[in-house]
Amino acid sequence: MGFLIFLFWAAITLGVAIAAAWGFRAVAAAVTRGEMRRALRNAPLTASFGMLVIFIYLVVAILAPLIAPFPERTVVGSQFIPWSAEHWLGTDALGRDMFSRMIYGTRNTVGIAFATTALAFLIGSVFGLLAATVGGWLDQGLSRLVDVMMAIPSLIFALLLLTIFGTSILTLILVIAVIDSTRVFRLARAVTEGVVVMDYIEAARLRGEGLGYLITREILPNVTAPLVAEFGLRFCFVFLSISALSFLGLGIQPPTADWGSMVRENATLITFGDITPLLPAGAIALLTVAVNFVVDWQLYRASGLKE
Amino acid sequence: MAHIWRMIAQRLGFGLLTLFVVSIIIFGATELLPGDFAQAVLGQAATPEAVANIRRELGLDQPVYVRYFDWLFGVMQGDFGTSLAQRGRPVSEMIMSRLGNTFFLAIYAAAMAVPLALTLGVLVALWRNSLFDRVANSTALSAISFPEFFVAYILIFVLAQSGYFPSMARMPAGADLGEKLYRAFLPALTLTLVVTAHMMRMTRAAIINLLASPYIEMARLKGMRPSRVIIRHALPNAIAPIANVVAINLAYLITGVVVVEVVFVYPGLGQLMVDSVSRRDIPVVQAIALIFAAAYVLLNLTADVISTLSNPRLMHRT
Amino acid sequence: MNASTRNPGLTRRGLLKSAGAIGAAGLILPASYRKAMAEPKRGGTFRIGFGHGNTTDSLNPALWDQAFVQVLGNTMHNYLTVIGADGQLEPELAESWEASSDAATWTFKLREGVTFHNGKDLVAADVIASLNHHRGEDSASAAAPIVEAITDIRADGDKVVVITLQAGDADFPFILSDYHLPILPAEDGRIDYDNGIGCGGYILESFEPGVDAHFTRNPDYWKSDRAWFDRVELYAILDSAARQNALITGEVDVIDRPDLNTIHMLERAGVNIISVSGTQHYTFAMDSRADPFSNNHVRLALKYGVNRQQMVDTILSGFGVVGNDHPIGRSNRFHADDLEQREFDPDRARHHLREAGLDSLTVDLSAADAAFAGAVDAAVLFSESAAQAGININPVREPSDGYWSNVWMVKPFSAVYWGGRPTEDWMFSTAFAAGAPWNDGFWEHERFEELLRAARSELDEDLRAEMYFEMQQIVRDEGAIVIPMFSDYVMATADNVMTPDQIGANTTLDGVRATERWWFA
Amino acid sequence: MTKKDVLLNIRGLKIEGKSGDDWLAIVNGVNLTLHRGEVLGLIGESGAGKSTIGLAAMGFARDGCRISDGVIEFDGTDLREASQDQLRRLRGKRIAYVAQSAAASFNPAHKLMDQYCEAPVRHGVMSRSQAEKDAVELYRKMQLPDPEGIGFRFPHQVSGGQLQRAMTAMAMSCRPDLIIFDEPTTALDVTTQIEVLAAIRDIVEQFGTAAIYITHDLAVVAQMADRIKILLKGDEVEEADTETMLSAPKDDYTKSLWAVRSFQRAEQAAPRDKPVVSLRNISAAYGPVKVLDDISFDIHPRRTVAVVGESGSGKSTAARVITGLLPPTRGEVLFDGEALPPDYRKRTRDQLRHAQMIYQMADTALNPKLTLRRLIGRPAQMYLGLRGRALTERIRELLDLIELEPDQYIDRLPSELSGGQKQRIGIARALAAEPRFIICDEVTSALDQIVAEGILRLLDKLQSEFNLAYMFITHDLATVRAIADDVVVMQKGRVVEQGPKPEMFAPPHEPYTELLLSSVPEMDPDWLTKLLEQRSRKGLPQSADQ
Repeated sequence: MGFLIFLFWAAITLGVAIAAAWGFRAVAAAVTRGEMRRALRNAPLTASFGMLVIFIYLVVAILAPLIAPFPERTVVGSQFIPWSAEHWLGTDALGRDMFSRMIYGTRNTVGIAFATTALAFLIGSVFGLLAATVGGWLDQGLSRLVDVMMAIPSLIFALLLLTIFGTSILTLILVIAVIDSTRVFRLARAVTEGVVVMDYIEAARLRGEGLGYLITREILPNVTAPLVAEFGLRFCFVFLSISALSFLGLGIQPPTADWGSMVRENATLITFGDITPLLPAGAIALLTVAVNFVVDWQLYRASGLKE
Repeated sequence: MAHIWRMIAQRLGFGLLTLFVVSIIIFGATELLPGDFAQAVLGQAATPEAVANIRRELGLDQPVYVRYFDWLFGVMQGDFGTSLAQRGRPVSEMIMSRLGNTFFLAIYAAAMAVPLALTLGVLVALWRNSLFDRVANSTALSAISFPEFFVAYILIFVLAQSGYFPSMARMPAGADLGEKLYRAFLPALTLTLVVTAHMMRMTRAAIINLLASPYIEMARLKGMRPSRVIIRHALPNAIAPIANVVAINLAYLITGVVVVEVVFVYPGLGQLMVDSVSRRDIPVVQAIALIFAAAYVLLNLTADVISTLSNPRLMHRT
Repeated sequence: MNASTRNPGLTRRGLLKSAGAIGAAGLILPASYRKAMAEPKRGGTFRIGFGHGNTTDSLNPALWDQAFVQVLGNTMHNYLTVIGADGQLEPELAESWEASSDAATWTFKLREGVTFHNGKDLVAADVIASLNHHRGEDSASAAAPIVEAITDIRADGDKVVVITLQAGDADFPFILSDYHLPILPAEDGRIDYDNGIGCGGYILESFEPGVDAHFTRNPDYWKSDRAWFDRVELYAILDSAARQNALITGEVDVIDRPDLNTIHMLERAGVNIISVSGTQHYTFAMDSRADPFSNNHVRLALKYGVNRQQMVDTILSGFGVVGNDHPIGRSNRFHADDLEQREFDPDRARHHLREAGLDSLTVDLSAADAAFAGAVDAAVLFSESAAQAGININPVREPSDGYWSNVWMVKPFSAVYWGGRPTEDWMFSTAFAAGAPWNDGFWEHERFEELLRAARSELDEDLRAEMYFEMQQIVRDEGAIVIPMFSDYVMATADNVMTPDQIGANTTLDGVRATERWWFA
Repeated sequence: MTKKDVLLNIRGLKIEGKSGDDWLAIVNGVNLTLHRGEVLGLIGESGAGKSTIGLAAMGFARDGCRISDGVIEFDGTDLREASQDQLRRLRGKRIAYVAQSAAASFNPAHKLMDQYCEAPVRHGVMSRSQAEKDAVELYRKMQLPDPEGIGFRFPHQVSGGQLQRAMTAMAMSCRPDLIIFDEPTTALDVTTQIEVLAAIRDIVEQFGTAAIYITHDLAVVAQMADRIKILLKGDEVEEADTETMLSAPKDDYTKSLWAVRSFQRAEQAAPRDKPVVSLRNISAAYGPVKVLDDISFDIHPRRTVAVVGESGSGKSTAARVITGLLPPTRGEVLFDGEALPPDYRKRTRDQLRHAQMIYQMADTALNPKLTLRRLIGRPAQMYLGLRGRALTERIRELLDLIELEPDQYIDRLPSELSGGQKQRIGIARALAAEPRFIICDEVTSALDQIVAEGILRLLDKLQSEFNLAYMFITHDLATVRAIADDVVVMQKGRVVEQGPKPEMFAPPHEPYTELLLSSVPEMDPDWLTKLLEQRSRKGLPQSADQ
């Protein structure tokens, strides 16, 4: 019986998701024009669903103070108030409004994850591109350095660095970004190696182009697609890193609401069958799936791969 | 074969170099951590006198480089020193039982995760773009985005509270294999769920990458079944990327599972490492860092050797 | 949020059976309210899950810190004196003692017929070596400050030890009950703690630091009405969810420090909650040397700016009582019951701010969960309530790691945990005496010092009570510490675990003596 | 022939391919009838849909394609109606396929023998041991060296020509009724091609197998097919038996195909100027492998030097030495009589500018993410310092020169161009530098003949207009005939013979030159037969491949 009820709700959720995705695609195609419109109109439903989710998250993140019924950090009631009309998702261990914190969490979490991932990609890609393009000792040196860094378990490395430099949001972003950038470096280097052997790069070299032009104008446009695909996955690994670090007591500082830490703070509840921690965890999972749906679609479009 | 041995020897050489640099980084980082063992172990009760006395007793008042070279010299003779906390107890002895536990859990989880991931990966590649594929893919992405401790708690709620499996994976001395497997099931399952998704996605990608190859079309035009096309024709050529992702995940199972160890009270190396870092017990931190780095180096090397062995072009040169 | 009511799966192995009767009623009530149990009986393996335990733990009593090693010590060792469940000092290895009139020389008579686990008899030399382990110039002991006052220890025959102090101390025998000071067998004037030999109720079988410790009952234990279990197993289960689940799923019989946030659910899962209020308190220490805390009006403004009841309700989930900005607990002998309780009063806070010549105040408050569980949340609450008084407190989350060496007594305003001390003098001398190593307010007060010295060697109880009353008032009104709450010691037990009617409030797990005092139904 | 003999009957076949989000027609209503034992040649340029039709004859459409209409009847079974299982039982067993690139179509992970045996064993035609014996037999028939042992090698251990024969043997393993040959010799050198063609023809005749032979090379198909069908952009042009088709083509398009080979550049006067580029005793190596051995030749202004050779002859390496990508181990490259620095990184901007290169594969030679404006504009901007208006003007001028409408093309990406157009962009890019010398590395070999012809004409026109010196690297002697002034024949890193074109194409030849020349297929349907007879009489090596 319970299983049937689950199936019922799953079916309804799926139906609503499909309808919403379809609706979003129709609306999006209606308000855009040109190439974009054509692309949107033909986007698969999974991708439009992903875009819808990302769109909603962005709106929520930007308009958080307008949407949230209560402030992010203020204690507004007693602790653990159940779901009610006033507190939609109840209150947390300190009596802060859960729903409002979820909304502010969007802003903080997505912001931090995006900044971290972007930074990791900046560092990793720049060095990866350099290593593969220049080759020689630079490539050897950077690759060995990355080997060494990857040989140190990332969580423990992060733990060490955060303990040394403190746990402000800025250091958190920097540390995770630096550690993550080693993975990006590897990918960027591998992809670039595939590009630098192309004749057009040889032609550019023979033309006497400098390194900067080679990398920014000739190589970069050709390596963005796989990097973007990795971006989607790395993006969600940042949430994981943050919540694993908050498990070890080094995550984002309270009272800032972020989903990774909120999962951690409320995780114990799940062992009593309380679904509260599923909310932030689900929010992360939904975003991850959404981002990857869109990335998959973009990759498909970019490569023209017919699977 | 000779070139494989040469490659292995060369990579091992680089591996040693890596270990050396890792030891410097870890030593330096531990040194940069605020406070030292004496302060950490005394905690709130620290007085300057007691701290100074502990430092003197353990030689922590020596300059950094002296301590590093003492340590390095010892290691080169196979002596990892003694723990600062458990004086008289060699680090190697302290680590040994936990190392066994860590390997046991890693192998246990890998034994479940690797076949599962490869099978699923092959299946979703076979039925690509089907409903099964989409469901598996979305589930995998969701699974990846759940923190491990959260997965662990859900499993405890579902499987331990109902009494099927113990929520604590402590290992009684002298437990037989069956009991060990039973007690460590939940942590192993947690890790399985955590790593399977990644390996599955990579397996799928590696296989699908090959499906556009002319030899795959050829196999299909020879009238081979889709399953045979995937397993017999695509899979052998996808071994290199798959071996790579498996190696990365195995390394993770050995080096990255501190959170699962904490949740299931499993005495593995990760917990020991984190504890030792927080107590600044440098010899232990160093030894474990070396083990982790060596695991990483060796697994990657193994993956590369497997890639080479699986590639006739590298194995049978004309 | 109400999902848990939909989960019948939580009850298990009939835990609920008696929990209906006891668990609900016994929630916050001290154990003494519980129905009298059957007489204690022997048998069973007693397993405790601790929220502490570190791989760097050792058998060296000089380095013991948290509950795991404290229970470890009290399970395998005995002490000269012990604090009883009623808070009174009881003799243990010291059968009796007497002080000189100035309370500076103490003579302890050792109990006859006590043997160590290796069969050796307890003699004065063992006591001397055990105490000397913490003394001296090169002492690396965390207990060095508390035995600092000892100038000389000597044996008077095999069974008498004479201890001379720098100055009189009426409470000295209390100090000897400190968990750092177990009596170990001496060999050539030194103790060898690594062999795990003691004279306690249980014999150490194995000890894996940060993991577990196993004991079997000491068949030759000199106490016949203690140490009921056949075996004792201690487990370090740092993750609170794991700890609670270990109890729910029957992996352990007792857990220390259940997560207070979810204790209402734990209770529903059919578990007994034991809660005792004692000396443990959580504080916010201000560096009185540094601006703006050097101004007492600022300190008072902060003291009025904290909503104590809210903190007790949220941070302690009600498992505690409000503090009155002094460190003496209600179970202490000389607690000033008549002292007016300070309440949350934003207006008075504002008033003191004005007195200090300030319109507003902005300070950073350092906290980490290493300070105490929920310290960061407490800092957030503090900042919320103080905001109503125009005080802007910035909660700064510090790394737990290294908190005590890098934040406490380094940052000017930080969250602190105090286990409390069994005597007023001990508490005040440790944390409030001028120049004391752990005077975390860096506070000095002439009158207070005078009283402290006088009270220490005063043997007249009434006079002492008067003096300690005044000292509590001084600390409350002029001290550099905000003490918003006293936290209960909270434990959760399976329902077959039996305890005496009264259990110790001086520290957790029945004065860390649960393994000795408790039994199975 | 009676109706009963019809093996394959395709009626009104329509196939569509997915382009972006739309379905575009690839084949619009082709009819085809094939009788038992008959070989049908399918001819067309790229995009004609000939491979798609070949696959459709197996009831197969590539991913992204679909058979949208028509009937494909194979021996009485409608393949469009057949289930996947039925189709699978036909494929490999009754209809087999030989792909263009055997090197890519053999699975690199398995030995040849395993791949040979797969179809007969899986289809239950014979046991593994029988199949192995049979394989050796067929390998022998295909004149593969070491027929007993070759099956136990991995594909990468076998040369391209041998692989193509092994693949034909594999296709034959179940003795199918029909084999689809999809450009089986296109990727091979001319001398190797002869051997493969001969082997295929023999075995098809021997077993009486029907075949569809797909190719763009008229001379090749003339050797193989009984009948020829010509396709253009998915439409049938005409069909006739080989003799008729060769001697009396009806359709204009067919005639234009036949006419392609007539382009012949005007004879140039003997060189009077000093050479622009001279190679002096160049030797070069990749690591320990020596690839060039003491080669010397000159290239004069306004003249084209064709460097001819098969793969591995070192002709492309010579180009790499000239451009400075591979510094020689010995010898030097002179430009205007002055030695160029061996490494391009040491060369001045002017030195780089005056030696430009046009690549074989325009796809990899043009950055797919840059518009033509940037692709062509960059050298002009870089070398000549053109900016803004002047630059745009120059780009338009260059586009005009290569006969592309500037307004329409200037902001396009390479992916929006056809193969020939891409190659023109490669030319424009070289011209933009206003060089004196251009290396053309197999610039026409990836192109259809009509398109290639256009490119050659364009290059010719530009040469006279800008006084350019060309070094033309090619394996195709027809191209040499069309455009060269001087010829350098290379084999295994050495210059075998060199001289002005008229001398080179007139006997007597060096033996290798002779082999090359005689291996170029001719339109005569009997050419192959005669050639083989001739060679076996003379005892000449049959190919350079063995």
